[in-house]
Amino acid sequence: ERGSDGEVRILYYQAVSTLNAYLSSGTKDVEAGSLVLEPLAGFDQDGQLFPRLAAEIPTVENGGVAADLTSITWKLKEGLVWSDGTPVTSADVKFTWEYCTHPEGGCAQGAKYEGIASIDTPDDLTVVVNFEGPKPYPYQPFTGGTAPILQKAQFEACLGPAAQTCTEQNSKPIGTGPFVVTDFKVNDVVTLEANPNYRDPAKPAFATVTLKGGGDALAAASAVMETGEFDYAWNTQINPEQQAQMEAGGKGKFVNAFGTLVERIEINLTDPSADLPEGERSTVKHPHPILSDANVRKALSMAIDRQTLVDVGYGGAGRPTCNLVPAPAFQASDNTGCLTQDMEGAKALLEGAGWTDSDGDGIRDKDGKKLSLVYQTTVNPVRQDFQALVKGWWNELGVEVELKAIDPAVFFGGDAASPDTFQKFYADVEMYANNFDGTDAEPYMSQYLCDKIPGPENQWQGENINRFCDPAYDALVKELSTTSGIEARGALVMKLNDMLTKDSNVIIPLVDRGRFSAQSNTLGGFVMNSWDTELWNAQDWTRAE
Amino acid sequence: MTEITLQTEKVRGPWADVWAQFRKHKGAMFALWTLGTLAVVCLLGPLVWRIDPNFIESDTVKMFRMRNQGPSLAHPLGTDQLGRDMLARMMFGGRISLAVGLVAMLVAIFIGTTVGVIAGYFRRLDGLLMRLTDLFLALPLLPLLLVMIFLFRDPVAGVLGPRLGTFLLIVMAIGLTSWMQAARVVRGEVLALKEREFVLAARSIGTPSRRIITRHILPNVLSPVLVAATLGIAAAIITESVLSFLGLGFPPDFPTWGRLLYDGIAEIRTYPERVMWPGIAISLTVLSVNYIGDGLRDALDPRIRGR
Amino acid sequence: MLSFTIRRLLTAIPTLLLISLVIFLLVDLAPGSPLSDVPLTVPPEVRQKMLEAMGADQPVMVRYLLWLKQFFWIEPLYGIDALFGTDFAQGAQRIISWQSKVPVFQIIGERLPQTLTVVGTAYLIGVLIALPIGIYSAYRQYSWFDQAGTFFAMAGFSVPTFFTGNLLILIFAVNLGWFPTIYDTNLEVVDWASFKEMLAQMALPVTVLALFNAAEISRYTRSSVLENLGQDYVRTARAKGMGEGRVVLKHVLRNSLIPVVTVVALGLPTVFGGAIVTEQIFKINGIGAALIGAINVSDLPTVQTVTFIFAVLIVLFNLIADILYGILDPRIRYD
Amino acid sequence: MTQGQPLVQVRNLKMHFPIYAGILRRKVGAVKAVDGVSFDILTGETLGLVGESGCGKSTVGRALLRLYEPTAGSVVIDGEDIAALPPDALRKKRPTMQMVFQDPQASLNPRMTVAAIIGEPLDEHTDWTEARKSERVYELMDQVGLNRRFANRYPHEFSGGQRQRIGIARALALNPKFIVCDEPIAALDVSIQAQVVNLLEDLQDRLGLTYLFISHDLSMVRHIADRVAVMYLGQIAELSPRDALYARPLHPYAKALLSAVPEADPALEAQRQRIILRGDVPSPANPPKGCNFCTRCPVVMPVCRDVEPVLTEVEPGRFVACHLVSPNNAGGHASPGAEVREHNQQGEAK
Amino acid sequence: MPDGAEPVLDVRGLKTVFKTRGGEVHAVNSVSFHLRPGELLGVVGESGSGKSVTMMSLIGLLPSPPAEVRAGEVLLGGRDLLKLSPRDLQAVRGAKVGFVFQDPMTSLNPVFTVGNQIMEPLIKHMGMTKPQAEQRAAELLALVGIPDAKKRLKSYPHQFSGGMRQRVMIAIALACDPDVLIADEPTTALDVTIQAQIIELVKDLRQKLGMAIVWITHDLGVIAGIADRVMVMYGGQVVEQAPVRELFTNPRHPYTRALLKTVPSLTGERAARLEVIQGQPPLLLGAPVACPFRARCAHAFDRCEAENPQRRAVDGLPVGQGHDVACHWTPEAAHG
Ligand SMILES: Nc1ncnc2c1ncn2[C@@H]1O[C@H](COP(=O)(O)OP(=O)(O)OP(=O)(O)O)[C@@H](O)[C@H]1O
Ligand SMILES: Nc1ncnc2c1ncn2[C@@H]1O[C@H](COP(=O)(O)OP(=O)(O)OP(=O)(O)O)[C@@H](O)[C@H]1O
Ligand SMILES: [Mg+2]
Ligand SMILES: [Mg+2]
Repeated sequence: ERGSDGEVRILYYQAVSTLNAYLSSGTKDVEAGSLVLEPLAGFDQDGQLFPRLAAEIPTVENGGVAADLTSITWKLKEGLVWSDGTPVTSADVKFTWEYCTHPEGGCAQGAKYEGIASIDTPDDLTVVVNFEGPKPYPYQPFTGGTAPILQKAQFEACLGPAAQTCTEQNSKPIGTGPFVVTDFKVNDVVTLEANPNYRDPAKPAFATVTLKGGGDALAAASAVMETGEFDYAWNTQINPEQQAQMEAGGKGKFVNAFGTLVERIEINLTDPSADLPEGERSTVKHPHPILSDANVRKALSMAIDRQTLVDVGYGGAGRPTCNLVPAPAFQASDNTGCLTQDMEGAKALLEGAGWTDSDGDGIRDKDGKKLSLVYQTTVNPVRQDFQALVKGWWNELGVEVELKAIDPAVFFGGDAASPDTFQKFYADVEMYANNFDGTDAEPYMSQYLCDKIPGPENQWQGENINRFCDPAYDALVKELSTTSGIEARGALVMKLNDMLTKDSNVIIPLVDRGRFSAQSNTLGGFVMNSWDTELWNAQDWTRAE
Repeated sequence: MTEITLQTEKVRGPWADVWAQFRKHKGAMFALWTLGTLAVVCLLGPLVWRIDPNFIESDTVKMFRMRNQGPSLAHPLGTDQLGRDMLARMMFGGRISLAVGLVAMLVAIFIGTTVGVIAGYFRRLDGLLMRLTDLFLALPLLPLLLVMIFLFRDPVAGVLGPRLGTFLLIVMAIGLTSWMQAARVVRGEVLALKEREFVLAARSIGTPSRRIITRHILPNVLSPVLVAATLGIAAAIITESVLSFLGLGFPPDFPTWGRLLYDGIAEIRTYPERVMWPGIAISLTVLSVNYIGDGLRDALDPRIRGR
Repeated sequence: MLSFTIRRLLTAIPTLLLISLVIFLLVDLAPGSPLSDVPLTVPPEVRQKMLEAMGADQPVMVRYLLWLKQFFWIEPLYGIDALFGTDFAQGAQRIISWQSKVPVFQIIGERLPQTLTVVGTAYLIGVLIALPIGIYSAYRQYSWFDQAGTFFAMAGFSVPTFFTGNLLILIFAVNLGWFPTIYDTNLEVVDWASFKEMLAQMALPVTVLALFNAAEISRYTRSSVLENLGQDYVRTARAKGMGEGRVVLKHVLRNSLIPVVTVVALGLPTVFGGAIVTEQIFKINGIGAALIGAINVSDLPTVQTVTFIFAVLIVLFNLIADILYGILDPRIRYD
Repeated sequence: MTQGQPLVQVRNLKMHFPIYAGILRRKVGAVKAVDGVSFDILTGETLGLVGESGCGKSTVGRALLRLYEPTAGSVVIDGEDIAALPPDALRKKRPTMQMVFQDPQASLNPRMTVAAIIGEPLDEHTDWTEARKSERVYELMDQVGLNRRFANRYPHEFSGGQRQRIGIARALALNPKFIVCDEPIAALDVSIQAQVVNLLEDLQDRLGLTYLFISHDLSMVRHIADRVAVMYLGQIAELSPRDALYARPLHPYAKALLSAVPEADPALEAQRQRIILRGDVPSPANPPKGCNFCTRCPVVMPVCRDVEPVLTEVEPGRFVACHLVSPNNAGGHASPGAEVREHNQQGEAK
Repeated sequence: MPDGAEPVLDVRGLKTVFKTRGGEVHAVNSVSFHLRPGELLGVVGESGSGKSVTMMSLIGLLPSPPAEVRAGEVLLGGRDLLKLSPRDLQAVRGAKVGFVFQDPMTSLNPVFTVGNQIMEPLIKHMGMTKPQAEQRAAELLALVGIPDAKKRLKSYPHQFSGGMRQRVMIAIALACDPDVLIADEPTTALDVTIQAQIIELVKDLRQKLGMAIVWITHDLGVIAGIADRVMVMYGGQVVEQAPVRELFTNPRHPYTRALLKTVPSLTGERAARLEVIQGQPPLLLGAPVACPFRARCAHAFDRCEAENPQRRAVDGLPVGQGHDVACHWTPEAAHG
């Protein structure tokens, strides 16, 4: 029964800044927003699309998707109302598109709405999305927690530049979700109450939600698992020993779900040497003197014991992987060759490739070039442990390693003036994690196209940070963009994945990092989801005794 | 009195008196011993205890067996989460932390004393320099450090190499952001000293300003400066540890005490001793330095020493 | 005194303008971008659009002048409007946080209560325990009480708060479960129970901060009392036949408090500025936490505004300390 | 030893310390510490300068050596106007004129050894070798009666009288002609005062020094000075030869001052009629109109409150600034400087 | 002078030592003296001779540690002050014994009004109410010659000149009509003209109030003008004691003689050279076994080295009543 279970307390150690997912795509903001705002369709725990505001998922089979793949038609559920009681209409959906694609709005989810030519609203419940060309995967717009529907009436005045200053709207959006915001303290705490107009009269079971922010992962885990102050804590990534210790307390459990987030070592194929003039460092002009050798890359990968990394750093939150795209199953390659460390093999490989320790200083060299690498990542205890371990293995292999740890705000900041961004890649190898939104890997794989290489001419804004460039790869991506059908697309993604990892070792995947959160034993109905927001089924949560 | 008595008494430097007085301060002497022992252990210990602080068993099975050990003969302070020897790490970290403390303090004291003396001695520059001091007091520390590190890390590292470069940078950063207190104290002291008759006497002799400063002013601001200096070492060690806490310190494989402490805090539930070692080391150092400062203040005060 | 105050305020204006410019340049120059917490899944074109929408791509001088206008003109107008229900501001653009798109002054308004209650209480308690300790240590110089006081004060100084804070949490919150580990901003004191809850959640951070402050202030008090105990007027008071209590608590204390009060006044800006580390450890979302959060995501308007307010407070409290000095010490008369 | 020639000629010396106030820190007035003082000091003589605390004695002494920048007036020492010399020339001139300070503790740097203190002028003005310098230092120590063994000690290890000897040795280091002694004995114990005064006299005899001896101890001034100037509130009230002044002071202030000095003789004390001055010295920032002594003068006349008396020679060698005393005080005063000069021609030889 | 009257204050064999790092400083060594009603006893001696310490020992004003009163009796109105409890002693201070210190600039509390400071002992010792005390304070201020007394009660010490502050100090000391007023160098820090004012004031007050006064100074001139009897101290001991004229005309102790000669005079012959006392005052470390002045004494002989001289009468009166001296040497012996 709605509101019968009192208060549920949620802890996001990164506090919520805004509830409008279009203005900040920080995961915490998107997740918090998803308690209020809903898309047409969401992803369930298996990555399957399911209707939220839509009546059903349009497909080619049911006629929802045009045969030529150039349009998709969504039908809204009947009788849907906003939390203020007004009906949800197709105009709201169309407005949402206009809102996010306004050139001055600074919408963070612009990518979701790319390639849309127009949107028709033949009636109040029908939305027809017309694409500029055939879209083999037409489910990008309006799906998942990152693309919720806004109420036109509320946001009408917030188009374009005004979007940034619509404080009231951004912090208290009117939505269709199970809860409505009652109070919002920026970067601190959001309080919500059950939406009186929620479409299922029996839900949600909780009357109020307190969504608190602040602290760190350890404190967050502790607040659920040890002190029981909270029912659920997001992203409680702590070290395995502490995981075990906290779980032994018996107040709660850790829940995980694996998606596409992969911790990897990226190899720089260009020369980052500081001796090069500024503007030529780490550009395609100068291939990397050592890492251009595929044998070296392979040996580096072989020397790593991925299981150890998982055991040391992630425990239940990770598993070793050799793939860039580890899931969902239909597109995950089945490489397992890298999972066992092969130090001797790696040594032999280098030996064979001519990298020998000719001067007896323990460091291999070839043609006067020492096998010496700068290895950078962000400041993060787990990554520093990884750095230390990998450094140990590579030293054993005869590779000299210099470590660097960079403030994440700088590393991921993308400031073209800073030498420390991951795009500039002024290092030989760097380690971080990345994933993609939803289940469609096409945009993700497109990152490694030749024309996405960052460099001074594009203010270092490309996503192909390895500076990988293979015409065969480009051709395959092109093929993907015109292929429809899950199986066929999955096969192509696997091929692309293998080209980057197994075949060339340009990317050395290390750990498939799941989502890892803490759930109190008294919270019922919680289902972990790695494809959408973790609060995706908050309407189903209950108080369990 | 006409006979030339070449038999002058054994020349006692000014420091002999200071030392004599200092020795009477039990707390300070004890602190000096403690700090000395810490420093010697950190400096010379690695020559005896020859385990690489960053050594990790590359054989993973062995590595797992080595992890998180408690104190034992093989590892008197135990090992960390990767099986690295804590004693080696503490000694290595101590070198850096102590060096950072010392050098950063020198930088801060140098700047602070210079600014304070100039502001106090030359009326004209007083307003300007004191506003500068206000400015630095008001500046947010963190962006300042970030900017410094961003602007200068690569050029400095280019000249001095990454390790020395980072060291210099951190030391400069801490020094540049912590001189203000010393400047204020020194200025106040100089303002008073300037009016003392022996300064007037020097002027009546014709001693130029720069020599009045070096000969008469500086030696007499020595005791507040030294006290500020001892406090400065403590502050610098703590600031370095906060920098580590915020991820702005040394490269990740540089186990400074601050970093060890920070890393240890994450493990405080499972392995409390890991946070104890660096915590104790830092506190002992700071405490000793404070007591030494106290002793120095007494020892340098001629009124006390005269007795 | 009035003319002294006015003169000091007038000279403060150029200083503050300069400080604001330096802070602005500094914050702007610092590496990092407001988009660092945007997931890597967001493509570069979109990022560029987001920057434009924030105005972050404007030249730095343009942004500085805009900020000056907003800070010194528009925000006060909003302040007046809020107080008197007028509409002078007419919807002019306020200083908006890049990260949360919320007016920075609203954020400050939300943060201030926590900071003031926790840090303020801690400061108050620190002062209240420091004074008697300092006085008694000085009165019984070199007694065991004095030695112990010295030791604890120095120990208080020497242990970083992030160490003590975490230790206290582990012992008292996690193991003993006496106190919550996470500060509840929404808790309002309406009855006895909520008051107790409030006390419970303030206990640990206040303890950590109060001890730290007390360590410092007790040292000042001690040395100040010591100095005054040796003064001639103390002997006069004794010669008049005044009891020891009166000698110390009236004659000595009043004189000793003069420097202490000014030190306390100079420390007050830190109350408003929050205690960054302590706030982080105890998950108190106060001003300090807001600042560090804003710095981490390069939220320039927030960083700039908060640090500048802090600078204003420092300058202001410097002045207040001077004036207090003049009030407390009849010998000092400005002008 | 030439005597009778003025070594120091001070003309209309003024030293005003500005007072700032108000929002803009404008100058609103001045402490007229010295307000138009003229006198000469003959080669080889000792001029005593007496007066109450705050009357400007030290300021005169310091302005004379240009340790303060005088507001107006000239100070000619040995033929050169000190008040107008550029810094370099002034520095070169410094060896001829030196100073001995009031507080021997405060005027010695506590962190320098005796040798370093005495040797400092040598470091500044000579390029002698270390050996020669230390020889000179020992010589000076002998001269002022300090044991050579003390050379490496610090000031705090000495008694007050010994400290003052160190200060005197420092002043003597460069063979000065003229020494300003600013209350050199005020901080010393009675039994030690005599030692220092004797030393000063001996040195004068041996080295032909000229002293300006500032003191408020009138009996000591009587002992050491040849002529005495009595100052009141920044101005000279009376300037007379010693014996004449002590026998018969002319200015009412000088009379009061002398009568206030207690005598170590109970019989005398029992009969003495003290002139007790009422009230305190007015602030030099705000001196009274007319004669500056009019507020405390026991024999004040109406004219004193309006007209400022001028220092006039009323008897041979005796200069007084008082309406009561000056015979023709109705006006038309000659400039005091001129009169002082006149006097100097008849200056008494020692 | 009522010669036979009971002394108001009788000090016998007072010994005070300071415990320092260097050893025990015997600052006051067997000092005895008495004070008759209305009498003014002058105490002279060079700096460090123990004048202040003696007086402060009387009413327990010395900080302890390091000071310790070892022996002696201080009889005031029949009670031994040294045996009183701290509370009882407080009731004596300010009420029975008034104190005026050397430096008027620092002896008043700068942050309280003058009135407040005068009223304090009145309220404490006389049990006055505030208005009563205020009334009395104004009277006292007027008594010590401060014009416009009522208004000046509200002034702070820094608003007074040195002379006025010393008057305030005297007013405080006189507040409760003490039997004994101890003035520790009350004019040393003042100018001669102001000193003359204060001396006149004290003479005047003595006439009016008739209390007994101890006046410490090292200015023999001041003593000559106001004292009835003089006590000369050296090295923590009383070396000579006599009625004032007797002392100045017939000094017996070599130190007193030297002291009188070092002072130049305003009148009379101007000596070509001043007499000096060579040497340093004694350090007073350890209990004295020899004459403290022997090292500087022109007449010292073996006995001075071996034995600390006792005070002996010169004129036949008992020691302390007439003229007595602590010296082995006699001028007559030298001449004879
Ligand atoms: N640097 C200065 N600034 C302002 N006023 C000053 C300064 N130096 C001296 N005065 C004032 O000038 C007046 C004369 O001072 P000076 O020191 O010359 O007196 P003095 O006769 O030497 O007194 P004392 O006997 O106390 O040494 C005093 O009122 C003093 O306050
Ligand atoms: N707190 C102390 N500790 C050690 N010795 C002390 C202390 N106070 C005084 N004395 C010593 O006691 C002796 C007598 O000092 P006292 O102050 O009585 O001298 P005084 O005659 O009053 O001299 P002055 O004329 O300078 O006031 C001195 O030798 C002094 O060194
Ligand atoms: Mg003077
Ligand atoms: Mg004394």
